[in-house]
Amino acid sequence: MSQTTLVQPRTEFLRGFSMRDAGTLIGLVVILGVFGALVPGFFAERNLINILQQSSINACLALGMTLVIISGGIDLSVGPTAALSAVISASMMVAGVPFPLAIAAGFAIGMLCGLVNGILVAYVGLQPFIVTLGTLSTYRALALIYTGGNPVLGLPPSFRAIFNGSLFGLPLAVIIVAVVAIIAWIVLKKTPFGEYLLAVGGNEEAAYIAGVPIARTKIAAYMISGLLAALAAQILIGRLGAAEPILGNLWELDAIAAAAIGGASLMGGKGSVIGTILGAVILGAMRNGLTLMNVQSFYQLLATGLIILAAMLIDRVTRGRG
Amino acid sequence: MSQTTLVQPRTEFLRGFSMRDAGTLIGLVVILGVFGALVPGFFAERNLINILQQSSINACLALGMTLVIISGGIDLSVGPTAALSAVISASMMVAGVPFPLAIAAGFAIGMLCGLVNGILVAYVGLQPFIVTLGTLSTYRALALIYTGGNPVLGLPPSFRAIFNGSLFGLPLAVIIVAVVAIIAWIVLKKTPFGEYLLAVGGNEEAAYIAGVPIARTKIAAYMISGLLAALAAQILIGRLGAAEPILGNLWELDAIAAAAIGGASLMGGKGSVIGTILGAVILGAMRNGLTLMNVQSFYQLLATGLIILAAMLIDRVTRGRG
Amino acid sequence: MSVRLQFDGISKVFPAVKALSGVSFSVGAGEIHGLLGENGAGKSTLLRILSGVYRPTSGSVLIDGKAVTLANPVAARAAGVAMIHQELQQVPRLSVAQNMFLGHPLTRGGIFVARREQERRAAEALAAIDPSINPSAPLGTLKVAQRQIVEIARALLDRARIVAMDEPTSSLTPSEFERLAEVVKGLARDGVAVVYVSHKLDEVFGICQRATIMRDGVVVDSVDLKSLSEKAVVAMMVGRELAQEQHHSHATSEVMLSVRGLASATKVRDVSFDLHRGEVLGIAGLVGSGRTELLRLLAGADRTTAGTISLDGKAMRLSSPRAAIAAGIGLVPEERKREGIVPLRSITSNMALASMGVFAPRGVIDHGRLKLVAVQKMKRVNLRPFLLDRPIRLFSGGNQQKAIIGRWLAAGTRVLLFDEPTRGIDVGAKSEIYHLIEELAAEGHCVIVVSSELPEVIRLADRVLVMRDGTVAAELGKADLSEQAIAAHAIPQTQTAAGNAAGQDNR
Amino acid sequence: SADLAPLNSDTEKDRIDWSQLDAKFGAFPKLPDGTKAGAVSKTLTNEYWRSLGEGYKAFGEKVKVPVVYQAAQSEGDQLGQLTIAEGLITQGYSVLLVSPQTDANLQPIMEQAKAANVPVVNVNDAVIPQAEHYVGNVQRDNGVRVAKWFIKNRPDGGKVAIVEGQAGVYAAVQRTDGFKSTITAAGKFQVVASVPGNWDRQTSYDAATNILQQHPDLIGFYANNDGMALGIVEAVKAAGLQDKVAVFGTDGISDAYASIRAGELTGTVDSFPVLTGEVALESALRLVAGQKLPRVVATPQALITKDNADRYSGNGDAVRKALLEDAAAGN
Ligand SMILES: Nc1ncnc2c1ncn2[C@@H]1O[C@H](COP(=O)(O)OP(=O)(O)OP(=O)(O)O)[C@@H](O)[C@H]1O
Ligand SMILES: Nc1ncnc2c1ncn2[C@@H]1O[C@H](COP(=O)(O)OP(=O)(O)OP(=O)(O)O)[C@@H](O)[C@H]1O
Ligand SMILES: [Mg+2]
Ligand SMILES: [Mg+2]
Repeated sequence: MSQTTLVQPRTEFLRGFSMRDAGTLIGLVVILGVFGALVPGFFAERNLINILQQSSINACLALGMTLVIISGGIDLSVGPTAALSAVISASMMVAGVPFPLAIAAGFAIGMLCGLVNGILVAYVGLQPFIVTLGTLSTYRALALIYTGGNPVLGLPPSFRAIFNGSLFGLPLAVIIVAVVAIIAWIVLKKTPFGEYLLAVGGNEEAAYIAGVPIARTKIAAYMISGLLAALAAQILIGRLGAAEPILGNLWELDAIAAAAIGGASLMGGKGSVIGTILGAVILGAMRNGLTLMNVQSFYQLLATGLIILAAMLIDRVTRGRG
Repeated sequence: MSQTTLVQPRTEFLRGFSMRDAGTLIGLVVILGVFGALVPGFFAERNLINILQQSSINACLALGMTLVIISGGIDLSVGPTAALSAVISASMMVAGVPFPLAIAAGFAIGMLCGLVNGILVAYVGLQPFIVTLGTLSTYRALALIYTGGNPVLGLPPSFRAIFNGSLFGLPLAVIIVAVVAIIAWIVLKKTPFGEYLLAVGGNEEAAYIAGVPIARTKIAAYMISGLLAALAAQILIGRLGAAEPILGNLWELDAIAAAAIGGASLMGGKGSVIGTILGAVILGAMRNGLTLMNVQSFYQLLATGLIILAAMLIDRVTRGRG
Repeated sequence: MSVRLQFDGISKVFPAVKALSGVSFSVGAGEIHGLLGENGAGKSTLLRILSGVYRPTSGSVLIDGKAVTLANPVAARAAGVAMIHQELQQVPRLSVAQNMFLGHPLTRGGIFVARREQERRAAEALAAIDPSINPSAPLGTLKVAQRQIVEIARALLDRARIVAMDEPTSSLTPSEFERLAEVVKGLARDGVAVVYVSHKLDEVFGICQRATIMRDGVVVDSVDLKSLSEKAVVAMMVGRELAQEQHHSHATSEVMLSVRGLASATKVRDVSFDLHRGEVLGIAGLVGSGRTELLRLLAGADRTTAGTISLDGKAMRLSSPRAAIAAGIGLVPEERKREGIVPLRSITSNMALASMGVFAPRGVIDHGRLKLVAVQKMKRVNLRPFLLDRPIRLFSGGNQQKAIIGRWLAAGTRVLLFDEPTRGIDVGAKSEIYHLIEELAAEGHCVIVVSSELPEVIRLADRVLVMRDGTVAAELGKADLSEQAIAAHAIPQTQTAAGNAAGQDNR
Repeated sequence: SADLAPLNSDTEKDRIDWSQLDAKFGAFPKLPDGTKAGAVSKTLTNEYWRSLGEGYKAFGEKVKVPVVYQAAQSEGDQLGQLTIAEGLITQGYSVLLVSPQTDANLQPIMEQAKAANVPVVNVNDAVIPQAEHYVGNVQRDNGVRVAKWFIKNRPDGGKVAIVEGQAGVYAAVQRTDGFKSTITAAGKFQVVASVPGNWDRQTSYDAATNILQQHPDLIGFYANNDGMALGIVEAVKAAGLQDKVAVFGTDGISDAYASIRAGELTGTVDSFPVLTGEVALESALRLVAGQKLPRVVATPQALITKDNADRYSGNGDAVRKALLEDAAAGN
């Protein structure tokens, strides 16, 4: 028994990093290799940090998206959720509310948006895709109406300093998202809630019969997604110094792409935190590399499409059928 | 024997119009009722024809989307498929190719785009969402590169006449889409392919054992979706007199919304042609009504979101659980 | 013996179907109570009410004399009810232990799942039936029989006052049943009330003292099994006397299907045999001996790596089920829910799926003809209730199976492959299926029946192949056929403990 | 009018400057009774289009003509905008002002309006080829003006970069081309990057960060609109290069002015949307009154920097006056 305990951590760690994640990692390595060969300075420390920083917002959203996808749902409303949370918390700051309070309010808004999604999915029983398509418009409209369409400017420098700072040479945003990723990994792998998510998405009827609180599990997933959208929004407005009601346009597609590249199945019951992070970095590295190569915009669009397909293909090939 | 045969057609017809469709119909009636009460002239014949005409393109796409969704997939690439098909067939016409040939080429492009999606889904085994997310960018980029980003102008009037004409007071576009809908209904209800679609989406493994050609069925669904996107493109460029590479932006969301409002399940195995048409008309009537009421665009966006949710809710309530 | 569980006037109405009406009976503490009835009699529905999955339309459940409200599965568990469901209710991606503790995990500090403690307790619970199952393996990698054992062990974990078992042994072998029987008797000794549903009457007679017999949603009678014969019980279940079953051979000497040196990538190796027109070939063997995989090869569902298959003397390449069906081979699969039915579609659609082309000679389905054929085939298999347009998922397992058999009748299949054809099927339907198989043979079809129930193999087969470890260990003609002979060839000689034959195949 | 050549608003010869309207066509004419104007623009999510609407409303109030102003739900919602425009025609407005999403998406309006005898004025950015009337500025000139600033103020030349709007959109293409061709023609300057920013602040921020990292010696950015330029400003600040890199935007939204005054954004090319709205409605109503205006009415634009920002802000009349002075001076 004590022997088992000693051996456990290593196997546990390996269990956390699955075959599937290895496929995603290979995809990332290939893409990094290609850009490294084509773009001088791509591997410069400064640029690698850039890539991480630019991936951090998408990674943050994609983590929430991963949990929702595992539960068998999808959250198309992350962008507007982020926008609504951003404009409300920004306008509170501008009105002089201490920024920790304003941030907390932003998080609360994010969770509230998630709660509405979750209730419509879990209690009313509507399809996640269409619920969040509806709230996608609704939350965006609320953000626009609240601000009259104008960006909220003049965020306090003290607030901006948090999200723009660095620690040990790494941007704070990256560190925050890394911490979120570790928490998400622990939640998924180590807590009952993580099991519930996998069970609800994997076989809802079996989960119900086993006594898993289906509705609460789903709602929690959407609320976490909303919360992480709100966090992503704080990072972004800290960086840009302005909160726009149109912020977060098409974020959902990037987040879903990261989760899917990382191995999440849109049929539910399957997904990996590590994979998702790798997926987000793949997308970030791609954007970064294409910009550094000064690829013309039409060809950038082409490359974006092809790289998403290539990442999935590499993964498919390295992993084999199944 | 003869009796059964005689009775068949009527029960068959009723079977075609299911309980689920009745729910969607009630949703439509409620929305029409509300707008009719609020907007003078909403029920004018001219306006009702407008609604049909304005719904026709989305209905056309949504029919293809319905088949793909039934097969357990999704097609996010319909807009760019339409754009690619439009610019190529338009530039052929402008170059003097007889327009029936150019239209046929456009259809072929649409089917080719669908074929690529289908092969990646059915043979390579990638997730439909992510495949068509990748081709969404890819096809759009190809359309932009092909035209250099410029619209193709100067379509022959003879071509435009087809799609702009009227028959019995109904716009030809509406009639074309109605015919497509009837064909789709027959395909889904009356042909082996329809049964195959429902079986593949309903239980792929069982369908495989029962000898259903899984890959061919899926590929055919994507090809039909591509073909109908190409048809929608022809209708649109006929109306607009120009083909733009950025045509069809966000079409996929409207098409999915129409199919979902009409009862298609994004889990596959379920969907209705009649429901989808009603769903498209609900969305069309909503746009039309909001415009006639001069609702400001932020509030239109709000209403769009809320009406999508309301349509699903009405349907849910009238239909009960399940 | 005090009354532990009492059903009092339970009725359950589904849209368009009255599944139960006024069901009342009681089970004592320490009693193992059989619940018998044909497919669709309402057994599962009753137990699902007991376990909180369904709410009764009227009536009440009393536990230790007190009426309880079983609003959901959690409430039922709190009231001391544990249940083994007929359809495996599991999450394939979670581990065995995680599945067993799903919904009420053991935690460390209330926050983290205590994985190792769960696995230890799971191993304890599994040990009584199949110690070879690894509690940390993903459940999806287990075979059906092992998954069923996990389901049983899960119910044992709960230390419940009432254990409801809905066909717990449908995938198990007799030796596994023996171990289960010990466990169940142990529960009874501890004062647990057990409700035991099975279509295997020998099992019921083996462990139950009393039984309640249901038909069409009503209780026919609660009887003492000591004082009744199997035949009498069957008569009460089906409402008529069943004729004594006799084997009839229709085998000819004409070789129809010829298999030589067949092998697959995973399990099957060097399988050769001939199948004659009108013959029923039985395949016996232990769980995991490769029978299912052999049938899947013949049905074109998996790839062969070596060997030839010829039909009517013509060599064939079975590249897909479609090709096999075109050649006249059809498979009634082992896992009905996963590989057999399209749940949302009607009986008619499910039946016609393999022969859609036939019903659509000009591209459009001739619904008139389809309906006639469906009526005819479903009458032949005796579908109940006879509602051809109803989604198949709303039918009982036995009736779903009949629709799948009807699928091959409609497709004019000449070689029928049955994998565990009567799993979960009532005695009445079972005998109907036996007759069907014989009729098919008489009509010149040939049939392969894989079954873990030796009486079934002996009853049906003209000849039996015994498989062991992926290959044919013995061929037994009718004369040599006995349960002992089959067992002797099926169990690897080197192996001492037969129980280990189902050894964990963890990839 | 089928023989009308496809319009290129930047080069059309049949044009008049907005400042000449009174001079050439006299004071504002009397309108038929019941005149009402309908307008549809791209989206209200961008301040530019809201300001244009304010211009419509201001002029409408001045001459007592009711104006209905609608916009599509989002940028790029082509069919939604068409639906709105068709609705306006059925409702019997005397004149229609349209700012189409793309060059083609409001095409059917031209025919329907013709049938209903309603004049249509194409107001700014996307250009309907068959448009008989266009009011707006010269898109290409936006880029040209910024390029000229660099040529004048950075005589040593250097590396510059462009952040473009949505791929394939007319305004983005013209602005980029104007800047690029003018600045390259001057020699000395190198356009080291021209990448898509998709009208999006975040995308532009990331793109600018990457470009600066690769070219720390960059001397300036030109962005196709102000939102993107403001994102770039933040990236430049984060890289600590605010003293070395000049950043220009386009449109002249209020945030851009604020940023210019704060010394962060170097400049923007203001195309005066409120005034453009006023001029557009004035031109439209002159058409209703039966005047025959040239095909294009050119509206003003000006390069705004910290030095002249005050001159072009303030209330509408002051700006109008300043711009009329500019026009008189031939700017
Ligand atoms: N969810 C449901 N909706 C409608 N009808 C149902 C539903 N579940 C069961 N039924 C019907 O209720 C009846 C009883 O079914 P039940 O599953 O309880 O039978 P059973 O005795 O367990 O049969 P089997 O031996 O085949 O398991 C059947 O006619 C079945 O079709
Ligand atoms: N853990 C596993 N991992 C992968 N494949 C497995 C596993 N268990 C079973 N299989 C596959 O499924 C097949 C199980 O059926 P098989 O033919 O071996 O047994 P069988 O004799 O039909 O017994 P059963 O009664 O369990 O069906 C195996 O051949 C194997 O290919
Ligand atoms: Mg049952
Ligand atoms: Mg088997």
